[in-house]
Amino acid sequence: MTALNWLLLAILLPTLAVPAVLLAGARERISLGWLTAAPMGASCFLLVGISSTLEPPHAQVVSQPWIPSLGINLTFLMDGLSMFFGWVICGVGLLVCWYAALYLKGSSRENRRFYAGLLFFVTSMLGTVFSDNLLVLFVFWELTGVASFLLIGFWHEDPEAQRGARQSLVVTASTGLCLLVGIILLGQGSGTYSLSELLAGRARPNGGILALMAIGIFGKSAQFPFHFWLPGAMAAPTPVSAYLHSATMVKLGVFLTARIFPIFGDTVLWLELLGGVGFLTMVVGAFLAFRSNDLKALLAHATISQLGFLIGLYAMSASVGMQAEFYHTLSHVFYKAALFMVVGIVQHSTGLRDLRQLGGLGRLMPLTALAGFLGAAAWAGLPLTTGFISKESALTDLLELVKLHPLLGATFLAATLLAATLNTAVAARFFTGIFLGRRPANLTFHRPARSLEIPPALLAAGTLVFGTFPGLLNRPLDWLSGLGTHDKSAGPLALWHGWNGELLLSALVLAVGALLYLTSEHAGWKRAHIPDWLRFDEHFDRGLDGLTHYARRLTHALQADWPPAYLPLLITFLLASAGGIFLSVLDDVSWEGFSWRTHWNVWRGAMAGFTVAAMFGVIFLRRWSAQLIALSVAGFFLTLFFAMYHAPDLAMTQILVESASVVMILLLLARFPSSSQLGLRFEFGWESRHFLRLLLSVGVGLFMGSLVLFADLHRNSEPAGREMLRLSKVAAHGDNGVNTILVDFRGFDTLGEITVLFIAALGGLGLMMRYKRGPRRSNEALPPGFLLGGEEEAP
Amino acid sequence: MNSLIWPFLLPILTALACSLAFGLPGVGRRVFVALSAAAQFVLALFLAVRTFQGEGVPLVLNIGGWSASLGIVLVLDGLAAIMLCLATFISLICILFSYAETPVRFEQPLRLPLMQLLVAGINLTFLTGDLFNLFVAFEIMLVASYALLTLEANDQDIKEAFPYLAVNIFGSALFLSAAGLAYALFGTLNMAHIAVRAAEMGDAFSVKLVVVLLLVVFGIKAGIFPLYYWLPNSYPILSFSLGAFYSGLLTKVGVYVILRMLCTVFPHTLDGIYGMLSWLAGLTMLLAVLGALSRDFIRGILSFHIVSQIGYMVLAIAFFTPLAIAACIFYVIHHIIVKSSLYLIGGTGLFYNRSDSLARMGGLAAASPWLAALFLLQALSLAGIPPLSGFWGKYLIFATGLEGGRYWLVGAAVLASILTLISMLKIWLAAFWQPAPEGGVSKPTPPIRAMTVLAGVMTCVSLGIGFGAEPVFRLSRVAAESLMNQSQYQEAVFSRLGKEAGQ
Amino acid sequence: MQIETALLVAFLFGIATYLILQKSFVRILFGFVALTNAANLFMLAMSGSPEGRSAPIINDSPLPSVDPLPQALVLTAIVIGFGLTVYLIMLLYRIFLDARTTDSESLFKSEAGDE
Amino acid sequence: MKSVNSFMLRALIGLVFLLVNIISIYMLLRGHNLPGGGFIGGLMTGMSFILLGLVRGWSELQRELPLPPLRMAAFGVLLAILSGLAPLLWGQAFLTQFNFHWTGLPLLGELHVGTPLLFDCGVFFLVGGITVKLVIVLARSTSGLPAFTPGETPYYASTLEGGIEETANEEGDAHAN
Repeated sequence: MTALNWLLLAILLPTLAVPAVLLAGARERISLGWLTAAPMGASCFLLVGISSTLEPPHAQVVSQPWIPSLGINLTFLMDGLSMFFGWVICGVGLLVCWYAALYLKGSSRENRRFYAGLLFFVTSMLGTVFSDNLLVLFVFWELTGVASFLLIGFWHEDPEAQRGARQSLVVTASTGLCLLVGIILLGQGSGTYSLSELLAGRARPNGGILALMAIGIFGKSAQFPFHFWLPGAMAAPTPVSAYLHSATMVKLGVFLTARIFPIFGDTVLWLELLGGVGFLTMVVGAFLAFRSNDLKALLAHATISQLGFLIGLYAMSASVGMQAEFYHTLSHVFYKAALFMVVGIVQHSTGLRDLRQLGGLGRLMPLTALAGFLGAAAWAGLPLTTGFISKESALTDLLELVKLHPLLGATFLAATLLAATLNTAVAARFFTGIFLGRRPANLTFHRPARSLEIPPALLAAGTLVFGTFPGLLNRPLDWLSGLGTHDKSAGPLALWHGWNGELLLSALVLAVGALLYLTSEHAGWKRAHIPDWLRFDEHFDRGLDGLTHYARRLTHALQADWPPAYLPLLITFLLASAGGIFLSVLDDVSWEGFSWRTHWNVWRGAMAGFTVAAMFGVIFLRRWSAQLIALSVAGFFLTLFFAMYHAPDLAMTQILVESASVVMILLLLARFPSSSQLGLRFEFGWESRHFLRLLLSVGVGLFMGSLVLFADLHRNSEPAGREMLRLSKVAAHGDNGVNTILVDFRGFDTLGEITVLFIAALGGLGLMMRYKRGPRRSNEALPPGFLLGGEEEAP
Repeated sequence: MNSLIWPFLLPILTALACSLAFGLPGVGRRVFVALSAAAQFVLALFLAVRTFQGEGVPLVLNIGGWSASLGIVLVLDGLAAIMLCLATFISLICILFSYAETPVRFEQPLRLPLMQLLVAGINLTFLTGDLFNLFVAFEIMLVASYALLTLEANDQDIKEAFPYLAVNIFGSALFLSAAGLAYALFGTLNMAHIAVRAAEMGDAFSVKLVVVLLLVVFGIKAGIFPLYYWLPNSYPILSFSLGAFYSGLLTKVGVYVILRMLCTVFPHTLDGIYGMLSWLAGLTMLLAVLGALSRDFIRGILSFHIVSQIGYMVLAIAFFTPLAIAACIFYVIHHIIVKSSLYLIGGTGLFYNRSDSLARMGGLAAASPWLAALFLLQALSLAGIPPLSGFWGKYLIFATGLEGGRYWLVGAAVLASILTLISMLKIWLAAFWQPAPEGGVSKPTPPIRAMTVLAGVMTCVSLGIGFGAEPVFRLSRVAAESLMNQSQYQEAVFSRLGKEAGQ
Repeated sequence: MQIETALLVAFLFGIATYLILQKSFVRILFGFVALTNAANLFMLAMSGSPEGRSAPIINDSPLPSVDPLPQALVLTAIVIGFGLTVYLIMLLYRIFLDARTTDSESLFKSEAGDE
Repeated sequence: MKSVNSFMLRALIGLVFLLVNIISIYMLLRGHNLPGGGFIGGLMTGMSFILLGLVRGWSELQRELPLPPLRMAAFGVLLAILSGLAPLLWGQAFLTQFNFHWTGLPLLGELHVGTPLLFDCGVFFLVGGITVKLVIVLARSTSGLPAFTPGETPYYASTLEGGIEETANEEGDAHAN
């Protein structure tokens, strides 16, 4: 097999396993968690295998046609960046499966949807990070959003889950569309959608495209002002929060930033836009975390803060080399996933998630407490954890930036320090609030399974090990060089860089953070609630609900719900478009040859006059019977008018149809209340609608009348009818030109016409019985019938 | 000799057989109509294969043996073949669905004949190559649609048929006048012949006048702003099987004739009109999707969505590049399938919840995971989530729009997509994720399962369009190219000798 | 030039439009009958002025005859119009029985009140 | 109102009826060469039945009809289609018309018959049938009778349907109360 097939297999394997999981889940006693882990493990294994075959510079592009005529092919780019994310996805996925297998209550029948969603998610994630074609990347990108939607809504009867799922899908999908527009513009401008070709220098980037793509990135990575969906997404089961909403999916924005950095890095907006939004998000997230009480909300806000930090780092076109960025990402994956799992365990064993109601759990579950401690330490950036080194290198970058752009750099530095201080305090509160202090009296506790505690402990251990011995990661990270990622070489990662400004700032942050924690603890976290104006999620929800309201008002205002307005609107549109086309080509319209002084046929003029007079009778006469008579008189004169057009067939038909219609109308009117009963008469008032009617009628009349004259002036000199008449005797064997056309030349029209009559008759008959289905729209549906039989009971 | 007449005659003969031989509804009649519908589908497939084997060169039938412009011709080109297949396919599925929907004892005896007559009208619309015959075909279709609309309406609903009728009768009068005007100005009614003479006139005022008149007429049928009002209130009174048929096909007939007129018949230089059309399309998709948000029952929401999606198709037409026309055709294919299947899914949901008002629905995800999966797929496809069929259509439209620098219109299209997603989520949350309403959810009975299977068949087709976008798109492109190739069309029509061709 | 026909077409279309924009069913019905007639007349006028022409029947008349095609089309249109009128009559009858009103505005008023 | 007057009227109407139908058939036959044709003929026949119904009452007319009118209409469409389909057997296009010319026939002398006549007959049946059916149904309904006779109902309505008139009256009462 080729590398392509292996890679495709690695990507698709999890989704291919979905039916197996769904089927297996139908049996009650089966551990789906482990079954799910198998394809993930296999994918992981395959990825390792593929990466071992990669030659330096570790980038390979493989391609498989999919929609070649649109230029969309399954092209995959295997390089360090994608491999790194691929490993993270599979590795964390395995731990999450382990965790979920023990965490999720309920039968496998209920939970199989969860595992299916998880597997589907893994495929879409892997697809996203490996795609080379930007459109294919977008396809997978949106699929991750759908997977996330389904997983957030796993407990879908909970209104919170519904809200959270809706928010996340709407935000990520709509920002995704901006990304799509950006991708299309980039592809059209550069002539290719292939990332590898774009990275190789074919790209023609500009600020507008960057802004569009950045919106997509911000939406996915929960950057301000789109950050609000992430806390809402915490309605998902905890393994999902740990996996999708801290470790992997929200990192996609970071991933894409890394991907397009070589393309857009020199663009004017890069630093300002990404840096500004990133660092702003960092502060906002930290602030929101500081004021949250719910454990998952707190972690979600902290995640937002960290994501902002990561994006901000890329914005600075960092000088520390790509290893550092991988290191930051890895560090965050380790400790945030661990902390989410810890929270899950806490919730699992106490049923609570609110910091104010928790405390003193440390002695009851020491292993989890230890994991929690390590995670919180990394979060706060204590030495010997990965968080410390992250912070150090970031500070180095920031100090560099201050030298280049003093104002911007100082702002970013201040933001980082502020956010780090807040994060320190929050991390301290997180740990002490759960594990230390006195246990509230009404807290019920049951021990979690021992093995449930292992995955977070493993992750937490990672933060400690790699934080203490960062050198362990030097070689693997060096290997992960890739196409166009930051290839500036930098020094190896190390725990100790000597006494320098960064260390001083770090210490300062820790000290102030501790102080902040102590003061707030002393004050009892009274201010720990999110101010209303920052509740973006509620504003958004209100906006969506309000949308329904305003949509209704708008639809109402457009009169779409007021049927009597349809015809006036239609006619207005007709006149407006005809008038528009007339005005737009005013010069071309020729009325040459028109003259009022032409031969007026007295008889036809008289007939026309009589017809019009009778029609005015229809308007002005009071009684319906009188109006009907006027109408038939008008029809009679019209018949004569037809006759004067040398159309005997027409005249005969018209008079017969006229009389048949009159009989039918008479039958109808006999049943209607009479006009005098209803007190109706010719109505015309000074209200605007009367004038509107008048205006529209005059407009239609003038328009159609002038069309007749226009047609007269521009008549084609060789109408087909003349030829038909010539052939009428010769080829159609009839003398009556009209009849030969009707039954021979255009007999098909006549066939259609009698079909119309037949249908109209069927329809009319159908109206003569009333279907009993109960009141409208709220109606009880009938019991459905069977395909062919009909043994069901009547309602 | 070819069989172009049969897509029109078969349904009519079926309907006549129903009124003459099988007067009363019964199982035998159901089987007969289903077989006939299946035969029509097979015939359409056969014709489509023949058309596409000929690289899009249209097949022509001279009715009565008269040569073109004396008699009526039927022309089958790529687009018509595609539409024919879709129409017969949807009719087959909807007929089967209606069998499951109503027990045979309660069947309205006129329903099946009228449905067949409606199909005949639609098929003729696709086939005809004559402007006045198009009018007749429209009337067959419209009168059948009025009849079906009122056939099973109850006393509260029947009034909604009135505005539908009023608007469409006015449109018919306008169409008649437009056809007359076209005859006076071009001296012929044959479309190919009109094309020849219109090309000689270039973009004279007379040509534009006829085009605008026809666009207003077809705009009513397609549902372009502000001519769509008749649609969203009248469709909801239909039962779901008929609603699926109407929503899938009737408005798309309007789109089809707009395509036919602008691409095949009239010169390709009417830039002002394309510009106007594009802005109307933008307004259509935005205002209609807002209309969908204002509704709170499934049929109402879906009806407004039809209009909103029409906006995309018309937008693609208005961009008027070969790629854009191909995009439009692709979108039409996608939309017909997705919209009909959403109706079918909604109809199945109706039988679970005994109502399609969102306030009274719920619990469907638990009651029928299959139905939930089908709905989710189709709803996301409608909203344009990749790699489902709706995405490729939207992508093509965005891409052609961006290429032409129509940023505002693309922006409107993006916004409309987002709003579409929001309103589909509204259905999803209320009907599927919400806990079951009081009174619970019905148990799935065999008819309900049959409905789910039918919806599943449609969904599979739609998935096929999404994942196999390549062949579908290639077909669309062939169809678009032959559609825009006026000389090929004229050659095909005039090259067929008929009576008096030599004289 | 067919100025008198043009005037008649203008008046017929105008009056028909005025009638169909009214509230009362009867007037709307009359309006549609008039509209059908107006459209038919319009179509007929497309055959050109009948001045100095004969009926389209092959006979010994020395005059050239009028264009028969629009006449045939009008015949088709009259029949279709008849079908529509009949259907409309039955629909109005049915709506009247169901809604007990002959006024298109009061027909929809209750619904508008709900919103 | 059983009186001599009424008897006279009935007889008179019968005569008119016959006369009109002769004219209408003449119209149908001459259509190809002179003004007339299937539509005109069919409508005249239809009107003659309406006349009959106006005088004799709709129920009686319905009883006396020789054929169910709607079936006749459907048959008309079928006839028109079949006359168009026949040429297909000889490899001609749909709706190709043929003409036969016989000379020297007894009584008639020269006869000119073509498939257009068959087509026109289809139109004739359809138009006649439809007019009669619709007017009878509307007239019955507006005069308070059920629109369809019990035997007809299952052909036009499902078992879930009821007559429009009865329910309407109930509703009317409800409005009055």
